[in-house]
Amino acid sequence: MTFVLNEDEQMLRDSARGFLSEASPVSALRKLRDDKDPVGFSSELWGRMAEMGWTGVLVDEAHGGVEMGYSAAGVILEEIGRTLTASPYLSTAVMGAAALNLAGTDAQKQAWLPKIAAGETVFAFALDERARHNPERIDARAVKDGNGFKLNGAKRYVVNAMGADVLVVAARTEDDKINLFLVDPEADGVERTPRRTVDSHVPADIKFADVRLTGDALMNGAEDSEAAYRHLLDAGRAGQAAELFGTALQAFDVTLEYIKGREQFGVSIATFQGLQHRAAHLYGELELCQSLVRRALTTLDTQPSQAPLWCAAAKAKATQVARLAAAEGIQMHGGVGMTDEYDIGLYYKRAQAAGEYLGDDAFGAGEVARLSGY
Amino acid sequence: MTFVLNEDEQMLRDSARGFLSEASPVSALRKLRDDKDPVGFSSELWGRMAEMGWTGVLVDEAHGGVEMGYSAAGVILEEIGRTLTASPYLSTAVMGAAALNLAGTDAQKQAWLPKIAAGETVFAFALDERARHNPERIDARAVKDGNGFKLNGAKRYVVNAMGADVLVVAARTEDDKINLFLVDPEADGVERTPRRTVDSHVPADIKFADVRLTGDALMNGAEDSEAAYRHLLDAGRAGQAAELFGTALQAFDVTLEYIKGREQFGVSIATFQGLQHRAAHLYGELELCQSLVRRALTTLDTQPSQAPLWCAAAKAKATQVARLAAAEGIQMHGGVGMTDEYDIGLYYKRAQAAGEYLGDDAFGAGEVARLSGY
Amino acid sequence: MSLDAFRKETRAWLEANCPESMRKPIRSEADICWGGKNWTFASDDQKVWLERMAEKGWTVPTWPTEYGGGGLSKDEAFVLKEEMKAIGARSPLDSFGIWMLGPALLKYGTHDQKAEHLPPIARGEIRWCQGYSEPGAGSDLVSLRTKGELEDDHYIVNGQKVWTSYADKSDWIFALVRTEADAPKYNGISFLLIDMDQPGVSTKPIKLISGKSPFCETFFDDAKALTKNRLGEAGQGWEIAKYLLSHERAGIVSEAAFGGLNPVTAAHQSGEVEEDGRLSDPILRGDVARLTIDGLAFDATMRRVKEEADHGEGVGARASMLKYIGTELNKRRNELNMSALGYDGLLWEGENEHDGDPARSWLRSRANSIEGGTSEIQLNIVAKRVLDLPSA
Amino acid sequence: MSLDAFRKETRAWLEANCPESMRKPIRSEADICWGGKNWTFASDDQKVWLERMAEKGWTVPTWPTEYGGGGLSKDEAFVLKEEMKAIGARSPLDSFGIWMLGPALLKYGTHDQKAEHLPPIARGEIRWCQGYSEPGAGSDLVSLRTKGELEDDHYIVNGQKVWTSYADKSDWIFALVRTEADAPKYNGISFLLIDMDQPGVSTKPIKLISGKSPFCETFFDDAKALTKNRLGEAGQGWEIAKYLLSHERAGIVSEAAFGGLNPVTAAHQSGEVEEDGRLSDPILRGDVARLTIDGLAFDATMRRVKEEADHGEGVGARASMLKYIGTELNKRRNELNMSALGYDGLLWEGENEHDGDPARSWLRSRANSIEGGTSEIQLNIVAKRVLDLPSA
Repeated sequence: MTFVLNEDEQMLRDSARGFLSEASPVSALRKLRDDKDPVGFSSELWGRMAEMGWTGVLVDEAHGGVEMGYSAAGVILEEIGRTLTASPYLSTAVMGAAALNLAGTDAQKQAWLPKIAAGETVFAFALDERARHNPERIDARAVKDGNGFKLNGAKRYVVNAMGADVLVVAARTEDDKINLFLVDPEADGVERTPRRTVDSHVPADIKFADVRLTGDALMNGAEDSEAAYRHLLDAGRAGQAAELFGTALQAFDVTLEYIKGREQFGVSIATFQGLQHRAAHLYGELELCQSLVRRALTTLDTQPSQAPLWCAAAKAKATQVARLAAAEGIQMHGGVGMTDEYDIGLYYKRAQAAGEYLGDDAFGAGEVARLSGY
Repeated sequence: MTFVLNEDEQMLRDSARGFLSEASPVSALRKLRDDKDPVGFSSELWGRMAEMGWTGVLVDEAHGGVEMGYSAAGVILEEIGRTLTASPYLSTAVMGAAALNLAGTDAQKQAWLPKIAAGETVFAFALDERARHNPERIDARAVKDGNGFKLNGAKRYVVNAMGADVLVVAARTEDDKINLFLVDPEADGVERTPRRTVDSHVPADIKFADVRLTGDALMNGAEDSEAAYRHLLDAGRAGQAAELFGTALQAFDVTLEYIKGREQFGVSIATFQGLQHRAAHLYGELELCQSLVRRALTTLDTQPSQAPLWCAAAKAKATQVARLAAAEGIQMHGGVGMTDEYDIGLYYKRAQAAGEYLGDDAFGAGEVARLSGY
Repeated sequence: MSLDAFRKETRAWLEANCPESMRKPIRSEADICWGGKNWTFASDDQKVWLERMAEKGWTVPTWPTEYGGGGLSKDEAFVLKEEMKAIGARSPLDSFGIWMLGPALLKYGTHDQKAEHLPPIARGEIRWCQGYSEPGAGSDLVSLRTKGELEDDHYIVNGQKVWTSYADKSDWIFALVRTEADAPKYNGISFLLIDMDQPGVSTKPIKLISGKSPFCETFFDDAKALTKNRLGEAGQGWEIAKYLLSHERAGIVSEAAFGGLNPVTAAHQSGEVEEDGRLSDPILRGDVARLTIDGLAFDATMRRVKEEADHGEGVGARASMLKYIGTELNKRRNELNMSALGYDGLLWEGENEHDGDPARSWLRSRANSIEGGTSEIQLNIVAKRVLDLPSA
Repeated sequence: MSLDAFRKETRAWLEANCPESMRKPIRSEADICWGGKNWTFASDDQKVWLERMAEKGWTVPTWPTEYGGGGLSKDEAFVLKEEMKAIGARSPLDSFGIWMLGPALLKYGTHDQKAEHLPPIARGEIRWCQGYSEPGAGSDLVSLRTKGELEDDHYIVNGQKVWTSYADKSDWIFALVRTEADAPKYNGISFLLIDMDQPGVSTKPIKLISGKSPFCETFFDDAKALTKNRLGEAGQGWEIAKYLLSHERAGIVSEAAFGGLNPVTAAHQSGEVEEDGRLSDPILRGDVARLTIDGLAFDATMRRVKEEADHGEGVGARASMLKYIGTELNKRRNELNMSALGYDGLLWEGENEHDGDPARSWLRSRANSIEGGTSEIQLNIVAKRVLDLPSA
């Protein structure tokens, strides 16, 4: 099925919603923020996610996973987005597994897929080098060095880097092709600078100075390493879009709840046609967003060759809708929407950060035009 | 004064509004349309405009004009836009006079400015060659030929061409520079094909095949012919923007009138907050548009070097606002807005055509970015 | 019979009975068969194709056989549709009788009414039009003024309807008429079937900003409507109309959403593209890209809603959301078509038959958000029925 | 004295009396002088500058001299402004007392009230804050619950105010209090001046999504307000508040419209431009270009309205239009700033003092369309008062 969840996915959604609303409500993010948590997410929660079996959705059974596919991963990410849960789920269970499945050697799969399925490791992706996502502008270089490589470069906005066991780094090899490398964040020459961002996450900027890598650091299990790299980005976009859709939905629900209860000049503001029309319009935008997100995820599962267009479109739409839903949420809340006491502002902040990651709506529109041949 | 009309301009506006509402109400355009008028405008009305002294606003007194400037021309064009008056005012009294003032030789000024002031001639501009306005993509060529030139090229959307006494043609000379030429539409090798357009005007496509021109056809009164050509376009944009603003204003007024009188489910639809907010938003857009149009016109009069940015911005904004005002007008009218019986549809059609001429909102935005250095 | 067996049989029958020329794509309005007393077939094949299909009841596959239908199950009807599509077979008959009156008759009609009116619809012998709106009433059917006075076995109908599509070509009209003068607004309206072949009924075409249109004004001047041709109870008209409006909505959306010119094709037609296919205007390109995204999203949403329906999840008031999005999107698409065509798009009348088509389509699209319930009304419905927001 | 003579004199005086350091541009909040009992001057120059200007009454140039003002004409005040601008002289004193309470006192106050309260404002000795909004009331001042009970020569005030800017740093508060329990909603409110230096008044800062803010909650617990400190008649508070809101609006707009980061500068900061200066993302470039156009349009509109005002055309309800456009525009500008900054813009806390400023400004801008009357309220005002559309 393309859009409707199958029974397993429905059960997964219900359990995910139940678990996260209890184990990591929005207050959990507030605590990480106020404690200035150095990593930005809870390892304890990560462990419990593994116990729920979520970390293995993209890992095949041979490597200890349940292999439910991107559609199921999206179900979990949507609930993560609803609760603003900070976790390495996207970077590890989705992008980590995807990278290994797409470009990993058998040895690398052996080494890491079981750990991912078991929630025993955290992956972080060192991809972008510019202020805005740009998958072609990669200057990081890995030059042959004996049997291994020497890595140099500077990366931006590496999500979950401060809590990562493995860095997956995009760098150009001598043939100028972009390849992915598995790098130990503790290795000599790796310098991580944490950046506390507006959404209370802690991505890092990372400098790689003459970092020595052994030969097996190169992920060369794919026929075409750049195709694998791009497909990885598609998977990341679809996953991030699913999370953004959850964020948008919850921002909308919270706001509807609020205006239904709010009175002004003695009448419920929910009766004002001006607000009603905007809310109805927003509902339509959310429906459009949901369709694109589902389509992108199931396309990754069933027609990967079609994924680029749908993933770019889904990420662009999810970015635009999540930001709109949260912005309208603040406006409809009025003054209290501006206070840190209410959650709606946190949704607005997260929509901005998650929207930027792997390309915002402008980037996505450009991709859609390019992929459509105009 | 930059924005406020001076006394002369106020008197001019009042007399223009009075005259046009009587001499060429919207029904006049309907008649031209239904009669399939071959020229698309009324020469008789053109003569009366001259009697009112409108045709000389950009002609100095030495050549029989009143030299009131672009600001005054804009006042007249705004009223022309309100009544959807079809006339050669923009192409002759504004662009024609501007071209002569900017690039005309003394002899050319002597020959044509008095005729323009007297309303005894009609100018049409053969500029664009592509489907969308593009002032750089000029392939028409005028090559030296004895003491004169031989002109070849194909032009699109030459407004008022079927009623024109003079064609001003933009063509490249041997030095590859764009120059303006005065061409007799009846000359051998000139082939005009009328195009009845959606706004019931009759622009023409024109082919120039080995058209022989005498040396004095070249408008070489300017130091820099291309600068003159571009400044002419700025003047045209400001004028067209002023007309569009008038069209937008009238579409808005007509619509407000209508919804105030219209009842649905027993209540005036003008009480619906949904419509009220859209109308109020539109009012704001009209205010913004007015400011840009006035600024563009007075800048042409007082700081021509600043004109390019303001004229591009004004044309872009006027295009967007006029189309929005008419589209909202149709929607707020409901079913009757779709009938030919009501005028609002004619405003929507005119906004599209006038919006396209010399660059729509997308073109203008590109210009603004370029002129702003980004 | 199993579905597969049915499919085989159907395929064979279509292969044997669908004339070659009826397997060619529709080129123009003229290729559509509307039927009716005054219908002149575009070709013998069109006539033959209608007769053969009508004989099997496949002009209205799911209607009961006793009323001229095919008596097919939902699944069988779907198979028939697929098989027709497979060979590109045209629809043998389109009409408001099939789309709108039929469903209403099946739901609200008596046996006698069904027996009298459904078969002629199925055979394309009677063409119907719809008479709801009135001047100054718009979507507000409550303030209808066309009234019918009971006189022994019939109503005397007086008043005027507007936006009655193809009324000038129709044989009968189903109309909302105020029959219960003193009943509260919503309960005073009845649903009457009126024979237009009588002196008391006349029509006048309406000219639109997009040019000629199928719409007419229809006038009732002491027109007669037999009480036995009143559908449902006296005063039940409003309920029946609401039931039908949802059908109409679906129609407009699919029309709005699919097919037709798009800005990229338009730009290629007008030459506004670079060698590499890029749109020449970079800013227009951005606007088109965002349209493409919403187009993909809407297309996906239509499929999702259908998939959900197949899984028993009703569309309900979300139909209003689809109608709103689809029509607004279609307007935007037409606006960008015009921008991509530039001066070419402004052409209204020229040498060629299809000159001005883009402009007409662009203007016609403005009606999408008005007909079948305005966008404002759709938003009201979504706010109240989907989002459960309170009324003022 | 002729304007030219006044200009000469003013120029000379400023040259002689404005300290060098007071001619440098404002670098941060700390450079602004708010005055008040607890004010600690950022520098001696700041103190000297205030004293010298206050002595001439030029902290409030147009106020009457008898109340500590400069007694200047509108034109003279404009000249003073120009001359200060010419040498980059900072404003010697900013305060709500000057912007808001002052105008209200001048319009509605008795001689005694003016004599008591205006001079300390002009000299920067007393700092005022505004107490209008209440929890759950928002822009709806009618449903205020803070009440004052008359007791011989004073009111006993109980209740809570919210969004009281700088209440924690202020000496007095001007507040709307419901004093006429049984009067109809609008007529039951009085405008009271309350000394905050008493046990019955306490404040608590509010944390915003953009971080620390000047906003506070202010609590009245049997606080005392002398009746002689009631501005206007009992029950006239609503009228006075409306008069002041227009002043507040103007303030927010100018803040929203001018200065601050723009997307092009932002793109240069984040390196998202090509060699030729073009924004790297062509679609973002289009969005920025449309912002530029509306920015030029709004800037021109502000000048036009001023020019019209100089020609005696009142702004009136169009102030609501300006407030709506200016604040929506500022939100859009901040959104595009964030897009142009990309990942850089997401930084919240870093090594440098100004890290996170763009994000804070972006978040703060969301309040523009809420404070001083929401955008929705401005649109209502425009619809009714400018477009003359009927109320439901």
